[in-house]
Amino acid sequence: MALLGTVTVSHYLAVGAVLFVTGALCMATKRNALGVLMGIELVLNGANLNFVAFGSELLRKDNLGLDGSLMALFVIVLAAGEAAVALAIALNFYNNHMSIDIDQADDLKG
Amino acid sequence: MTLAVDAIAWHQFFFVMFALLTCGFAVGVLFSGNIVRMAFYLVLSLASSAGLFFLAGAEFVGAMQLMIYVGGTLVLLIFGVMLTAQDRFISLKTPAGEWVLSLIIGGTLLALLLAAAFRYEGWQQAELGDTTPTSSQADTTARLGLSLVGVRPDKLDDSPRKAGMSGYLFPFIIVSVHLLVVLVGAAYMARAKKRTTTTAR
Amino acid sequence: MAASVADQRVIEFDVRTDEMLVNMGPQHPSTHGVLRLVLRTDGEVVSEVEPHLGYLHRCAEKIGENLTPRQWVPYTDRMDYLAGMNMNLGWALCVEKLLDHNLSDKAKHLRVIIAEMGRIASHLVGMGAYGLDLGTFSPFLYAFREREKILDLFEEACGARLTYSYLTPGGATADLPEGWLDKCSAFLDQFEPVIQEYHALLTTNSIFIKRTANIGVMDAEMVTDYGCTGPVLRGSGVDHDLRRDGEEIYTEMYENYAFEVVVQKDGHYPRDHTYPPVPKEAVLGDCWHRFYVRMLEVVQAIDLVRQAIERYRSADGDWGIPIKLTQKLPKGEVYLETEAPRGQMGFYLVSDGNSIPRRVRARSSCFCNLSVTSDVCRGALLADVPAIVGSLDVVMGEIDR
Amino acid sequence: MQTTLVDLLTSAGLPDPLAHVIRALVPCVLIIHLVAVGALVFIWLERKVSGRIQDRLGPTRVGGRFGWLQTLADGIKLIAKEDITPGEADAMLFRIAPYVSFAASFAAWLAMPFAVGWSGLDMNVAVFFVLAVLGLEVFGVILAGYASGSKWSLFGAMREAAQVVSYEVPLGLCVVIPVFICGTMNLTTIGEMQRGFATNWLIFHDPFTFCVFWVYITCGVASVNRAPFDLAEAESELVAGFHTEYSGLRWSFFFMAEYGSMLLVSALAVILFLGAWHGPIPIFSIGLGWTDAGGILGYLASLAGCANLILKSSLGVIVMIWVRWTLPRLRIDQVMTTCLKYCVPLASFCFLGALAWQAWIPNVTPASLPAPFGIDRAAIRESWVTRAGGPHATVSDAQLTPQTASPVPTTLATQSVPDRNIPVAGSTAPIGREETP
Repeated sequence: MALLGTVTVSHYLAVGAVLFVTGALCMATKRNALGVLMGIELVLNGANLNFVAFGSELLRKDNLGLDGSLMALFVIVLAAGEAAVALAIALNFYNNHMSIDIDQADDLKG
Repeated sequence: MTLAVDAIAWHQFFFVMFALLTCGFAVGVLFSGNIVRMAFYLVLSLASSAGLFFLAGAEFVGAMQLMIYVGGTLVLLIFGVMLTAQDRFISLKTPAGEWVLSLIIGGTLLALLLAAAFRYEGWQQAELGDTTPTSSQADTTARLGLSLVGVRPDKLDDSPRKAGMSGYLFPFIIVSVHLLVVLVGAAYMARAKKRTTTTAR
Repeated sequence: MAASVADQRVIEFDVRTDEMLVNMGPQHPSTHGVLRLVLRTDGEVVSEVEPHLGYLHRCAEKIGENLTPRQWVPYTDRMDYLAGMNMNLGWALCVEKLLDHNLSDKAKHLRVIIAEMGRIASHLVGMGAYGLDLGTFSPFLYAFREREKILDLFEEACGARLTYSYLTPGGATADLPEGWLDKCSAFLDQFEPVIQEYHALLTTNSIFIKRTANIGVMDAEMVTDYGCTGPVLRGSGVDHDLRRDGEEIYTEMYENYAFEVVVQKDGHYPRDHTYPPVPKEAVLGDCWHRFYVRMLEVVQAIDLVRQAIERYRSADGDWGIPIKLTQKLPKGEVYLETEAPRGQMGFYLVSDGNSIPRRVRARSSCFCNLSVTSDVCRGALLADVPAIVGSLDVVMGEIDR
Repeated sequence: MQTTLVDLLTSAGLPDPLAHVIRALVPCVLIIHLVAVGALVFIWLERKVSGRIQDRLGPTRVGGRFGWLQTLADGIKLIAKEDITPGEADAMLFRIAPYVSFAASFAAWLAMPFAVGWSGLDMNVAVFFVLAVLGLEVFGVILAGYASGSKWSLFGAMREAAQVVSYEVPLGLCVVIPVFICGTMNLTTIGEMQRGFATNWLIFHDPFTFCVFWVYITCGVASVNRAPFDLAEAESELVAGFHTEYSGLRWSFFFMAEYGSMLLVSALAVILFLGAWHGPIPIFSIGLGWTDAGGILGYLASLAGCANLILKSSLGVIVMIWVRWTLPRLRIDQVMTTCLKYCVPLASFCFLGALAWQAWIPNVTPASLPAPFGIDRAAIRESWVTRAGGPHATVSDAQLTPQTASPVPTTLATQSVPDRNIPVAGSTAPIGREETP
């Protein structure tokens, strides 16, 4: 533990960065529509971690205060909404293509 | 307080534990091929990050994360099972080239972000001594609730004209309406128009 | 008909999923033995049901062609093993019809007592098991508690509790023992009020009504087309009961008994007892009505047994000496159907003059009753399948033989 | 304030980290035992009660006349049984699923108080936390259903998912009512505010809480998958539903989870509606005055309160058992209908009603109800809120929660709740309640 020193905002940011990058990679590499959705969730969660860290009174005196938590709340709620719509889209896509491989979503290709 | 000194060690211990779990399972999501396992790892990752929220003193956000985010993923999972019920062991493989490219870009991005995270000195100063994980601050929940309806108990010493006010009532209402619309829309979209499709075919 | 897939309601909240083939049985808690149903399901909606039989086939009919009629009686026990007495009776009457054997009045009344007690026991199992199908366990044990008492009585009369071989061609293997009739009436007096418990737990229970009313509806035309018999037929409002409409050799057993066929006529059931009212959700021919008919038949059977006990006491003649084991059969063929608890059980016998019949066949009521499943279950929900199959009250031993 | 366990241990010469570990392990071990032993007891009880209901005796031999040890014997049998993983199964998820269920059921207990100060984790958002974690139990079930590689299991899992996700809505609505009546999400505070005679219990607070209690019980039974809502394991339809393919110890973990959450749901009902650790007659708190006495007497009072809570929760479990052995099972669409067409509107109606009651009949809110023996509920709540921040009260608390009431914030707030003093003084006061008596 001593090697880490005190836990600071930076450490939270680092964890957030890892989540963000893994999420982004998920979005890039997964061919399953639901996998892409999960990537989005990870990205949002990484961002959330940053908000909470900046808003935390336990980590830093000069914090965002409630704004951090509030932004995180909004992100969570909107992510739930986003997931609902994305799932509906995935479902419709599956109904039409009998597959959830997003590489097949090329109907609009000229 | 001798107690507080040791408590810091615990805080670090739990932070490292939750951080490792969060990142580890996130990587698990990335490298797993099976959609249900991905969802399972995602749940664990999100739940561990809820632990990080608790550590940061955002109890309400943490509980919210557990309830909504994780609950939302649950639905993801169900859909995952439903949509792949027949060929559940078939994983959609990504070409190796794409992997390499993405990993290079991702690694660069990660390096950049980490550098940024540790660059600013101010972010690395822990100015508060007491970070005992069990120490609850005065109820953040009520203050969050008040903020959402437009009262800011933590901003009372601002300029007198705007004392205690925040701009969060309006976003809150917008988000509420937005959510309602989203739910109605999603329910409408998800309904299969089977009869029309069958007649079209 | 239950809601079919073409039904608008189903489409309305349908999310497209892939169809699944599911095996329900032969090892499944609610298929009443070893029935196997292959279900094609779309989510919870069942689009096709295909019953598969034959897991309990024991060549009973073929064996019958190597045994004398009296030797074959134990095999009839094992057909509908929940109503062995009624199976015995059917076979006995069939052989007697060939022999043109005349029974004394006393023997006839004895047979009525035994057959109706068998009907009560059988319907008790049907009722309890139906509760089990719908997910409630207690009525099952309540039913078995009373059935045990009937089995005790049977045991006293013939020594067996399940495979009685009591009623044989020519009469019965023995007379009813001393004091049996009193015990039987005491049982009936104790049993009659208990039926109210069953009505409270099942018949009038609102969840039960929700699960059974308007489910698996079969109209009169459909049941007659499929050749359904017994409570399944009467539950659809067809006024047919072999105890009244059968052949003479069978109906003369019930001559001068006060009884009315349990069937809904002009919108109501026979009102010689106080029954719970028919709920307004129930449609004639649904699972609830089939269940209800069974419950009413239990009450009616109690009445019949009471009458039979009276008559048996005062009747003259003997209790019916069985025919000799190797009695030569006259040449000819004969077919007789009787009203077993689950429907019309028919026995067919061809004799070429030997003591061993040339051909023996059985017509199973449950076989015909079961044949409706694929039609009725189409478009029903998965949970309705046990409800429908349970309301048909099939016994696989009788179907496979 | 009081000497904590950590202080005690460190004064006994243990190093600090060890003392903390022990302090953390004590509630964990206790709660694991509560869940595990609770499962043993309730399975035995279920057998006995169902036996009595069905006119038979139930277990009579193992461990004496009443078969006390029957479940233990069965547990040993289950441990000894072969642990089978089907060939078609996704082995990793299949193995892990029962533990997920059990862990969720167990973790929710961490935030449950058993008496004042007797909780694994004294959280400000305890209600929310308990509900959230309890909702995770369904994960194990879904994973089990999917990973078993059996269609019946899949059916069971899908049903469970649909059911639990739907019933969380009315359950949440029901739980919110006591929360806003008490003005806190802290279960200890909610419990403490019901101190006194049974008339103080929140179920008797107003007609709407009385109604919503029954809605809560219905939804609670549904959310822990008990008959008549046990669709996920409906044995007459789905063989055994999600645990069809399980055997041995893993199977028993599902059962421990089920009984753990049954007790949890009914303990939550007791804390939210039925006076928590307070009996109908306040013998310990007011009659003897032990509760506030501290020391060994206070400990005894807490112990009695804890026993009281567990007793009342067990009664709830017995009701669930009774219902299970009486009623037939609903169909899945009827379960959803019950939720969406009856429970949700009823809960919403009660929510609005209780809100209106709070607004228009303010004299009967817990804070100002003519309380017997001079109990001042508002003061209780305040004292608990300060205590929650208490030992560790930090600079930030002092900064962020000004102790003096500043002038009423303008516009938005006052418009939204007219005629109310906006409570900014206390750290937690919700809008719509008088701050101080």
